[in-house]
Formats: sequence, structure tokens, C-alpha cells
Amino acid sequence: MTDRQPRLHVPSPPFRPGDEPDFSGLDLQKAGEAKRPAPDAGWKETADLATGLVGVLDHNHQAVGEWDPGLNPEVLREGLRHMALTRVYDERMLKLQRQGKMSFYMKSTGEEAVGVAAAMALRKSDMVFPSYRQQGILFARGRDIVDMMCHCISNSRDNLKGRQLPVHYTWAEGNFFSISGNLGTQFPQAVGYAMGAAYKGEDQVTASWIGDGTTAEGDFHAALTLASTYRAPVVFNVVNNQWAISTWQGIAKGDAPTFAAKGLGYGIASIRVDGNDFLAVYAATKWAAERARMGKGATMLELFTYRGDAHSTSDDPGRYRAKTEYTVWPLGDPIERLKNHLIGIGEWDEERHERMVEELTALVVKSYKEAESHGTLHDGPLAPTQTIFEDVYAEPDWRLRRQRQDLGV
Amino acid sequence: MTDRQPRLHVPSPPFRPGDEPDFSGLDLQKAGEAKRPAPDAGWKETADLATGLVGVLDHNHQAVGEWDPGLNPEVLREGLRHMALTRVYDERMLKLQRQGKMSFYMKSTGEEAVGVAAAMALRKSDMVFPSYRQQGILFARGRDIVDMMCHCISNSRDNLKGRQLPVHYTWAEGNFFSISGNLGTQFPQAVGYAMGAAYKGEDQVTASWIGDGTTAEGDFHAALTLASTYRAPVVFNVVNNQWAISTWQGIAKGDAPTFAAKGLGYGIASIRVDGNDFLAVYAATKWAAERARMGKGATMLELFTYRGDAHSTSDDPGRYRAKTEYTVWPLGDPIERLKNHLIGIGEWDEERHERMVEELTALVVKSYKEAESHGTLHDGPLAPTQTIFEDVYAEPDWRLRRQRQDLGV
Amino acid sequence: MPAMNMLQALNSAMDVLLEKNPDVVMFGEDTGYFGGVFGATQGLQKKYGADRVFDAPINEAAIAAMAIGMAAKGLKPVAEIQFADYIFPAFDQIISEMSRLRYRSAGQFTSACVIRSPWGGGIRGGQTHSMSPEAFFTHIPGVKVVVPSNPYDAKGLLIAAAESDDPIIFFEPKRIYNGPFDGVPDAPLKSWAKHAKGEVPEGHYTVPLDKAEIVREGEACTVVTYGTLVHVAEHAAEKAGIDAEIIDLKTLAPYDIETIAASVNKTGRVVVAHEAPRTSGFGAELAAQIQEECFYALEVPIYRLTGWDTPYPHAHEWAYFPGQARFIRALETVMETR
Amino acid sequence: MPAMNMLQALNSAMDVLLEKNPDVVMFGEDTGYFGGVFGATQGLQKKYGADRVFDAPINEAAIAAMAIGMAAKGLKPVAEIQFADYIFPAFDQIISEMSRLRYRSAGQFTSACVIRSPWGGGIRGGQTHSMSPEAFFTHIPGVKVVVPSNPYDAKGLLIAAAESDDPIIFFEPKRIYNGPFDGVPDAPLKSWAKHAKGEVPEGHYTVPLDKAEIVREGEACTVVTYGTLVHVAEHAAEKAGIDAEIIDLKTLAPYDIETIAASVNKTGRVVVAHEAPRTSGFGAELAAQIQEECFYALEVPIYRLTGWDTPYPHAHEWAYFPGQARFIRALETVMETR
Ligand SMILES: Cc1ncc(C[n+]2csc(CCOP(=O)(O)OP(=O)(O)O)c2C)c(N)n1
Ligand SMILES: Cc1ncc(C[n+]2csc(CCOP(=O)(O)OP(=O)(O)O)c2C)c(N)n1
Ligand SMILES: [Mg+2]
Ligand SMILES: [Mg+2]
Repeated sequence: MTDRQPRLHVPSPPFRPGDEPDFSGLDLQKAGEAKRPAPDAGWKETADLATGLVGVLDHNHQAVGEWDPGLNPEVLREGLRHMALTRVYDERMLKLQRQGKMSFYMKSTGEEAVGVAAAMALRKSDMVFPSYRQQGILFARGRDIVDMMCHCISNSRDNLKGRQLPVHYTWAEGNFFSISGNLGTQFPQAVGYAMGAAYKGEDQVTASWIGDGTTAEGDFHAALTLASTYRAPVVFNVVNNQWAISTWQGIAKGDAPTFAAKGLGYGIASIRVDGNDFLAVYAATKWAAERARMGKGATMLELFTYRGDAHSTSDDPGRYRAKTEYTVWPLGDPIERLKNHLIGIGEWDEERHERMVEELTALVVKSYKEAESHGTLHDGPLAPTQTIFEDVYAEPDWRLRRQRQDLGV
Repeated sequence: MTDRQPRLHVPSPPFRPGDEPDFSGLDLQKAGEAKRPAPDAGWKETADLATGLVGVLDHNHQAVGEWDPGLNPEVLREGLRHMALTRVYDERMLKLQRQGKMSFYMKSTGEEAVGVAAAMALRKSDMVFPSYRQQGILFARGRDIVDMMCHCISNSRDNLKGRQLPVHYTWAEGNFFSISGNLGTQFPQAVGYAMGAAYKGEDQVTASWIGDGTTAEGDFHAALTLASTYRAPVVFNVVNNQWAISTWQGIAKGDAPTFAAKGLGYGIASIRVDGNDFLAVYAATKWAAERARMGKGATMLELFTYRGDAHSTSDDPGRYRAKTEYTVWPLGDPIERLKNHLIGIGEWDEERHERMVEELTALVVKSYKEAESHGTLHDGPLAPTQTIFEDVYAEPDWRLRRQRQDLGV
Repeated sequence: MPAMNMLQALNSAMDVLLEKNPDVVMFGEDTGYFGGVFGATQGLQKKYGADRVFDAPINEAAIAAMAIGMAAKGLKPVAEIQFADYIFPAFDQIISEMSRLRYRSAGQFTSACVIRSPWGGGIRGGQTHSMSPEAFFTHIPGVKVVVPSNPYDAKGLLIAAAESDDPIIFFEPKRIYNGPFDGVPDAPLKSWAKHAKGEVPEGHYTVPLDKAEIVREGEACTVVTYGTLVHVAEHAAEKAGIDAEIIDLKTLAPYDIETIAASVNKTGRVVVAHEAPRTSGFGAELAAQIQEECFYALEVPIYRLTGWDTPYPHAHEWAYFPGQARFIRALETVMETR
Repeated sequence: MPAMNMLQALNSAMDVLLEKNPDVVMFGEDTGYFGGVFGATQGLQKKYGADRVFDAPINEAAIAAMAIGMAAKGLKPVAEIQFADYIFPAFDQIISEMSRLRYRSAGQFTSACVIRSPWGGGIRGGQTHSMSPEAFFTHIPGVKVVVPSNPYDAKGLLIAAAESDDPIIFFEPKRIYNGPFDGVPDAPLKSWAKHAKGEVPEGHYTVPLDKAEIVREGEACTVVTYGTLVHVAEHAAEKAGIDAEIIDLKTLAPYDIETIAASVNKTGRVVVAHEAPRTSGFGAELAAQIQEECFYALEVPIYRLTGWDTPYPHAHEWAYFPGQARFIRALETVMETR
């Protein structure tokens, strides 16, 4: 049975557990090589960018080429700090999850530039519809860490009243939409939101993020179709971190050249970006936001990166991918790369870096102490029990009133 | 209120009722110009074809260029006959619908080549998942006309037992799938079917058809994603007849260059074809089927055509499009064009054509008489009433048995 | 007051909404220039502009998602799904997103919008233009479900729906767009002009979203229904000479249990009726709740008069539709006169 | 006979199916190399090849459509939807296509396949990993709905489902994958090895798709339920010292009305229980049908014990889940001992 020729083509990843991964065959455009069209260029001028790779930081950690956003060191250090904080936070939360402090957690290890650089390139008044792996946006926008933790441990201060799984943040004040557990649904919603902003005559841009695997959902097509038809001021981000739980990106991509190339079929400007290059992500997002604000409609960015850790606390990646894949991943680590760039230009050093990480660790530890003072999922206090009957409708009807009574709360 | 600047880009068609349509601005590649790659070429070699236009019959009705399938006159006359029969049948059925003989009807006027030429280029053993506007396939495959009519008038001989709206044919023996009233759903099903054939080691190809408007559905994306990933032996046809009921194709297409170009984003060979050119449709379908049989996977064909009449018997196109659009449509009438080609090569003449149409008319009239002898929707006989409880499941359970009893049938 | 049919009343409601609130936008398949396949939005694009009333691509999920996004931004979308049979591609956006946005964000974001859709059978539409999928939506916490049965209510309920802070699924019984229907297939079309609820004020008014109406008072038994069947029920009660009290629910989620219970406690005999298939139809909810609420008042089992557990057939539509004969039999059964 | 937990039993069923019938294929998100996020298909790709057991793209509509197309071609697909909460993108393919293909083609094409999906709450999954959407599917003529409550049934029902000529929605109560659950949140995990239905034959056998089972005989009242709550019910009856007869439905559409009616006619007191929200939940159908069938035997109103009309909350999961306290109260209420 197992010996016969397979009769269906089922793509499989280059490496599985036990294999020695080697990405030398991965043919990626070099940093600095990609041309930068004007942000109001026709979408066709992005055709090469959709299959190329926009990169700024080269292998010597120097900023090169037309896409260099020319940021001053202050901004770069700020980006480095947000990324480092994201990582420290993730590590800590994972540990706490293992200790039973929360039901679930999802890290963004290796992908920190995706959220942080984008958030810094956007205005704070711009709206974001993220997936569950862009916590970096929250740090970049200055969300209170204690509040974030209170959500994750579902305690009495959780701004979602314990209704959502950890990491499914909402922060309306920060123009951060409610993260859904359902993949892809937010992509076309972001277009509706962007259309609403356009309709109201505001110059707000809306950005949304999904994963490589999620591009297969029908909602991806819904989003791109709407955005193309109504030229909505929206920035689509496909975070290609190579894996969808255990499923290799090739199952969603099939024979497509890149995920970015899918945007071209809708007449949408499309760019593949080195997602581990803070400067490249920043520059591409800036370009897309500027384009949107010029009334030129949507941009699709594929952020080429690698999921450095497990999908979530519910899976063991050792069961489905080669252990050392991440360590040989050719695009490196976004934090290391930005750090080395800053050191290279004489604006940073190892010692300062170490101090910063220590400081961030202390901040996270201290914040968690404070968070826990508001309770934990396991030991409470939680939001009052009767809150489960609130916010279903604007006002509870007789059914919910009776049910609350029935529960005796 | 009406005077302010619109703040959303909402595309609108070039012409509306009252306008004088003029398609001289429509820049279409000329017949004979498109290159024909080998059917096993890489999909990238079709990039130009996806935005070009494969045509064979030129404005002098001569067959030109690499795509000329070189069919012998016998085959061409057969094609002409099937197309003419399709039109005669449609006209008759429309008239009968107006007389109250059936609840609903949908014509394929002006699009006859799309179904007929494709069916002739495919093998009869190939499977088709059509939409409601490819009745030409049935004629080309030799479906009994009386049976077709019996379905449309929902009488006792309707092979669907009166369960479906008219024109929603099914014909398993003819490898003709059950037409759904739900747009787009059959596209990914066709991929599943094709995968099934591949899995069984058969060299059967599966073809499916949807309209320009329907490409917006999520199922379009589902289909292309599946086909790309599993390299299914499937031929996708997008019949771009410019209209989706009252909605201009631009609402589905947005800023995309063509519908065919959407296929490229999936790494699927994609070709735009003059849908009113029998020879071009034939040649492109043949190419795609051959490609599929070679194990090279899917092809996306956009059949560029024009819906010559109303969407269905339920709408009046005069309310939403310029009356004379069809008459000035630059790609003409597929029947006229093939007829003129045959006349040009000395294989046909006006008199024979007239005789053929008379003969087909007589056949249709006679067939309808016979069909009506098996009943009509209005006066019966219909399929026995108890059949409404059959085929819900393989065997009716207690609920259906009781319900049948309750109805007393 | 002018006489309007239900389409005119709906059109008038949308006109009022667009006029009054600049944040109201309308879209759907063929709803722009053409004004919808049934004409509900006719003339509105011309009057209010193509950025307020426009055509959407044929993707019902996209339509729902666009509505959610716009609503979150503070607009008030009133979207059309061309037929209720085609609402299912949007089902995930409705159940997973629209219905839960307020809850999961603890009120930080809301998705208050209206999804209108022509609904129900009796127009020879076959299995894909005849469905009554209301039960599905009543099982979704967070959305409200409305089904008007006449022009006056249609307008007042639609305005109320669009002014509500909750997402609302608004099903329009297309069989009675142009006139009430007694359930007699070949009878000549009646006109709304001759029906009391065919008189519709021009301007703004609302009909409350949580109140049922007793459209026919009676002492012998209670009929709980909505949409097209309200008229079939009235006719059947008349014809059978049974003193039935007929309740038009109008809003199904949440339904007006008080009005229902008061009537049942009085009559002790109940028919619940809908066109949708029987198993897990909305009649099941009504029967389950009524037996709980009014157990000791019930004289006979609650009778569920419904469509069959089959797809909606085309040719045998009238064997599926709960028409006069079946309605009268239901009434006679609960009256034990059969 | 070996002891298996429910995942092992399901895996064994699929192994038997793949072994026996070369037309059986399996796919879903992460079901190939990895063997599924819960491990149900573990080892099967290795044993049968990547063209028989494989990964699908994350598009549930595509998964259902692929199953329909393959089934029409004569294969027997057993597809997985990763969580029942994610079945809604496939809802249109299921209701408009899978359920109606046989009917609308008058038997010329069929779409007999199985859609498996982990279902129900109690695992701290929050609102998108906890849903019980069975009621929706019971309202779709043409599909059958199955919910096993133990390893023995899980295997036998899954094999029967895959050998059936109808499309089947097969919901797997994930809370009891690894052991029965009494409804006491913090109690240590029990093992299937100690449960009679944890003994599962290695080879082929089936459990019929139209038969409920009385898992606890009793004279005082009847509990009708399925899935996880079967165990909660047993425990509650024990604890409350009430002589309840407990019926495990196993198949919800069509449900075994005979077994239910016989029991209710004997006891006259009924609790129907499920985790899904109350309004239009499957309990409504059961209550509606029972009151019709057994009206004169009923001593008290049928009690619907259900989840609330809210999304499934995360932190307050145990305030939502119908656990011991609420179950006992339900039993006491119908026994009028409260
Ligand atoms: C509609 C839906 N289907 C399936 C899932 C289960 N699921 C959660 S995450 C995930 C993988 C997503 O992969 P990708 O899109 O690549 O994002 P990443 O996790 O890599 O950031 C899956 C299948 C879901 N949450 N929603
Ligand atoms: C899912 C779904 N949505 C909407 C409809 C209603 N409808 C029927 S045909 C049609 C237009 C289709 O246009 P197109 O795809 O261009 O095909 P054409 O009729 O031009 O061949 C619409 C909106 C439907 N049948 N199914
Ligand atoms: Mg990924
Ligand atoms: Mg069209």
C-alpha cells in the first residue's frame, strides 16, 4: 500500500525532523537591490517587487539601497527597545503559562520586526486589525504592560472581562481592533473600516495582518476583491513565517511564486519584504501608508520571516519540523540585525544592549507582580460572574435576564 | 447631498441606458497574434496570454496564427450546428416561458461558443461542472432535447423530478454534473472531482465554468488554491460576459487587468480567449485539457464574451445597460463568425445555413410537442408528489416517513 | 396616509434613514444603479450618490465583513443579501464576528448593522430562492432576527433595526412584497392597498423590536407565526370558523414571550407555524418554551405546522408550503374537531 | 480487548477504514504528517501514504468542497475541521451543496462523506475552541449528525458513518478525548481504561446510526443528552440520588424518537441537556417533539438544561458549562424535590 506511486501531488516541506536543513538553495534578492517606485506609481510597477525581496540591512548590517528610510538613531533605538521588550515579554509569559498562570500563550519570536516596525511607520491614529502574533504593535504604541498581562491572566482587571483567550488583545483607545480567534475574518473587515474612514473624509489608514497559512481562506479573496474595487486605504500584511502550525507554507501557496504575487492578480501594489529587517519593514509600510493616503488604494506586503518557536503553547514543533531550521534561517534575527546595525554606525554597544534587556526584564517582572495583584485565572479574582451576560446585546433581553437569575449571579 | 464629491471609489460601467456605446477604446490583442506555448510549458510562459487575447478568426473570418486548431470542415459544421441549435432552443424556451409553460428561463445568447467549443474539445468522458449558461455543452454531447425540455417544464419525465428550477440540468450519463443555483460552489468541487480522477489513476479531465461576477466569491479562491496545491487536472473557465445581472464586470474585477490574470497569482497557466471565436475556444480548451492530462495541473481560461440578452426571464436589461451595447460589441456573434468562416473557405453557404436553422427549429418545435405530452408544470402530470420525500437521504427516516403520511401521499 | 406595498415601504424606510443620518450606507448585489432585483433600493443611488448606495461584488462574506468594518468605524450599514438562500457564505462572518464583536471586545467595538434579505417561498423559486433560514440565526447570541408581515411593520421595523445598537438580520417575506397571500396558490394577487397595514406614513416612525402583535383576537386557540404565514393563518381561521388568536411575532430573537404566554394561558391550544423544515426549526424553540411557560394551561400538544425535512422543491412547491389545507387541519387538530 | 481512549479509538477506526477501502481518503488542517492537532490521524500518513492522508490549506469551504467533489467521483472522504468553531466557512458548501446533491440530482450524484470535528467546551478554549454547533446541522435536511460519548461508540459510529451513503457531520467531544468527565472542573482526569466503553475491539465493527442507548436505567425521570454531558448526567443522578434514566442519543439527526418516547412515557419527567446556547438549541427540537409525542404522560414541564445565550466565555467557563450543580438542580426541579 505504502509502496505505490502517489497519485496526487501533495507538496511537502524541504525538511522534516531528522533532516539537516540547508537553505542555501533559497534564492532571495539581496538587500539594497530592489528599486523603490514612487508611492503613487501604478501597481504594475511593483511587479518585480512582488517576487523580489525588499531589504535594507545587508549582511554587514549596513543600510543600503533606495528603500533605506534614513531613520535617525533615536528612532532605531526605540525600535530595538520595542522588539527586545516584545521578546522579553513573550519569554516571560511562556514561562508563566508553563507554571499554570494562564491557559494559553502565543509567542512572536523571530517576527518582532513585523509588528514593531509597521506600528512605528504608521501613525498612532491609523487603525490596525492584527492577528494574534503582532503583540509588538502594542509595545510600539505604548500599551500598558500590566494591562496586557491582566488580559492574559484573565483577572479582574482584564479589559476583556475574561471573555477571550490570552493574546487576543483589544485596545480601542490605541486604535487596535479586537483580535479574533477565527483566521482571516479581520482582513475584509479592515477594508470595510478603511472604506468607512474614506467615507468620513479622514486620512486614517487601516492595516491588517494574517499568516501565510491564512491566505488560503476565502476571506483573503474577499478582502483583496473589496480593496481593489473600492480602492480602500488599507495595508494588507501577509506574515509568511513559513509555517501554519505543522503545515508548511507550500500547502497554502501551491505553485504561486510568492504570497505577494497574489496581490498583483487584483491590481494591487504588492511587495515582498525581508520581514526580519526592521528598516525594510518600516520603509515598505511607510510607502504603503503614504500610497493609501494619496488615494491610490491598497498595498499587499508579504513579510518574509520565520516562526522561531512553537505555534502556541499547544504544540511541539519538534514533531513536525527540523530542529535547527531556525538557527540556519538565512534572514537571521531581527533584533540581532538591528542591534548590529546600530553598533555598526556607532550608536549602540553590547553593554548598553545588555543593560537594556536587564531593564526590560525587570520591568516585565515588576509588571507581572502588579498584574497578579489583580488576580489570576486560577485563583481569581476574575471579572464578576454576571459579566458573562453583559455585552451580548446593547441591553440584555428577557432571556439573558432570566438566565442570569437562573445562575444566581 | 447629491452634489458633494463621492468619497468612495465605486467603479461604474462605461455606458448606461441612454448612452451611445462605443467600444473603440477597448484595446484587444488581434486574432493570430498570441503565441502558443507547448501545453506542458511552465505557467509563467502564459503571463502574456493572461492579459492578451487568444483569437483565431480574424476580421475577415480567416483562421490565423499559432492557435488555429486546424479542424476539418466536418467538425466546424458540427460546431455550427450545435451553436445554432442552442440559440434556436433558447429562443423557443424563452417564448414558452413567456407563455407560462415554465417558471423561469436563462438564455446563453451570444455565448454559444463558450459551451459548445469547449465540449467538443474535451472528451465525452471528461467531466463538466457548468454554471447555468452552458447549455451548449448538452447539445454538443448529444443530450436528448426532449429530456432537456421535460426538465425545463418540470413534468413527469423531468429527470430531476421537478426538484430544480429550469435550466439547472443534471446528466450523470453525459458526465454533466448537477448545476447548483448557488454561484461558484461548483468550482472547488470540480477540483475535488479532478483530484478523485487523478487518485483513481484515470486520465479524465474535469472542467468547470463560472461567470465574471462569480469570481468574487470565496469559492473561486478555494478552487484555485486547491488546484495549485494539488496540481489537479482541471480546466477553470471564467465566462466574462461583461455583466452579472445588472452589475458591470468592473465591480468584481476592480483594478485587476483581466480575470485571467488572477490565475497567475496562484501559479496556474492562464489565458484570455476570444469567447466568441469558436476556434479559439476550442484550441484553448484543447491546450488546457492536454496540459491537465500531462499532469501539469490546472489552467484558467477567461472567455471574453458578451451576454447578448437578459440575465434571465426575471430582469429587463434595458433598465441598466445601453440598449445597443450588444450590437456594437466588437467581438461579434460566435455563430455568425463561424458561419462566415465556413462560407469563406467554401464549406458552407447562406442557403444551407437557412435550411439548417429551419430544420433545427422544426426539431425543437417537434421536441417540445413530445415533451409537453409528458405534462407541464402548470397542468401536470408532474413526478408523483411523494417523490418530494425521496432522495433526501439514501433511505427516508421516521421523520420523512411520518411527514409523507401527514401529507397523505 | 399613502398606500404602499411592502417594497415601497422598505424603500421609504431606507429613504428616511439615508436622509436623516449621513452615516447610513447601503450596498449589496445589484442594489446600486438597478435598485435591487426586487427593487427595494430603487432610486436611492440617484438620490444619495454612489458612495452611499452602491453595488457590491458577488461575495456575501465580503458584504457582511464590509458591514462589520464600517460599523466598527461608526457608519450604519444596511446591506442586502439578494436571497436568504445566499446568506450562508456570510454565515461565518455573522456568527463568528458580527454577533460577538461587542462581547469579545467588552464593548470597545460594536458591529451594529442591518442585513436585509428577501426570504421564504411561494414564488416558484425552487430550492435556492425559497429558503427560510431564520432558525439558524435565532441560535446565534448577539444578533436579532426580524421578519415583518406587512408594509407598515416593514418600514417601522427596518427603521428601528437601523437605529438599534445591535446587529440585525432582517428577513423580508418576498411572497408578500406586492400583496398579502392567503395560501391559495392560484388565487388572484391581492393588493396591499386594501389592507389596513398597507397604509404607511411617509416620514419617520418605528415599530418596536421586542413586541409581538395579536393580529386576530380569539379564545379557542393560539397561532404563533410570522411573515407570510400570518396571512395564511388569518385566512385559515376564517375559513375553518375557528376562534383562533393569531400572534404575529415580528421579532424572533428575542421573541415576545409575554404576549405568547398570555394568549396560551387563555386558550390552552397552540399551533406554531413556519415554512422552514421542521427539525430544529424556530417552531421547536417556540414549542419548547411554551410548554415550559404554560405547561399547566395546555389542553393538547402544541402543533408544529412546518415545511418538510426536505429541500424546498420546485414543481411541488404547494405540497411543501403550509397552505390552507394543512393550516386548517392543524387548527382542527388542536381543537380536537378533526 | 484493548483499552483505548477516544482519540485512539477514532484513530483505530480510520486505520480500519483506510485498510479496508482504497477509496477512503483523509485530509484537513494539520492532519497529514503531524496527525492532527489532537492526534486523531497520527501515524496514518506514514502508513497509507501522503495521497491518502494529507494536509489541506486553511480553508474550510475548500475542505468541504473537495470532499463533495471526491465523493461525487466515488471516493470516500473523511475530512477533519480542526475545531467545530471553524466549520462555518464551510457552512454554505454543507447546506447548499453537500446536503442537497442527491436530492437535486434525483440520485444521479451523491456526496456521501464524513466531516469530523472536535466539538464542545470544557477545555478552557474560549469562544473559538468550545462551540457546540450541532443544532445548526440538525436543521439541514440531507445531512446526518453524530456525537459519540465514549471510545467504543466513537469507533463504531465513525466506521458506520464512513460506510453510510449519506453525508455525515461527526462531532467529537474533545473534553472527553482522554477520559470521561463528570462535570467537576478540578477533579483529577479519569481514564477511559476504567470505563466499560473504553474497551475497544481492534478490527472492524459498527454502531448503528439510528439508535440511542439507555446508559442508565431508571424510573423517576428521563435525561436526554449526548457527548460530554452523558457523563455529567450519570454523575449528577448518582450524586443527587435520583433514579434517572439517561439516554445517550449518539445520532441527533435522525434522533431515535422511539427510545426517547418509551422512556418518557414511563417516567413522565424529562431533562434535555446540551452545552450549546439555549435559544433554538437542539434541546428545543427534543422538547418540542417529546411534548407532542408524550403529552399525556408528562407530569411536569420538560426542563432544558443548556449553555446560556452568550458566546462561550473563557475565564468563566464553568459558569457557562452545565456542570454538576446545574444538572442536579435540573433533576431536582423535574422531580419537584427542590
Ligand atoms: C477559521 C480557522 N480555521 C482554523 C483555525 C485553527 N488555526 C489557528 S492558527 C492556525 C495556523 C495559522 O497559520 P498562519 O496563517 O501561517 O499564521 P501563523 O500562526 O503562522 O502566524 C490554525 C490552522 C482557526 N483559528 N480559524
Ligand atoms: C451565492 C449566490 N449569490 C447570489 C446569487 C444571485 N445571482 C444569480 S446569477 C447572479 C449574477 C451572476 O453573474 P456572473 O457570474 O457574471 O454570471 P452570468 O450570469 O453573467 O453568466 C447573481 C448575483 C446566487 N445565485 N448565488
Ligand atoms: Mg504562518
Ligand atoms: Mg457575467
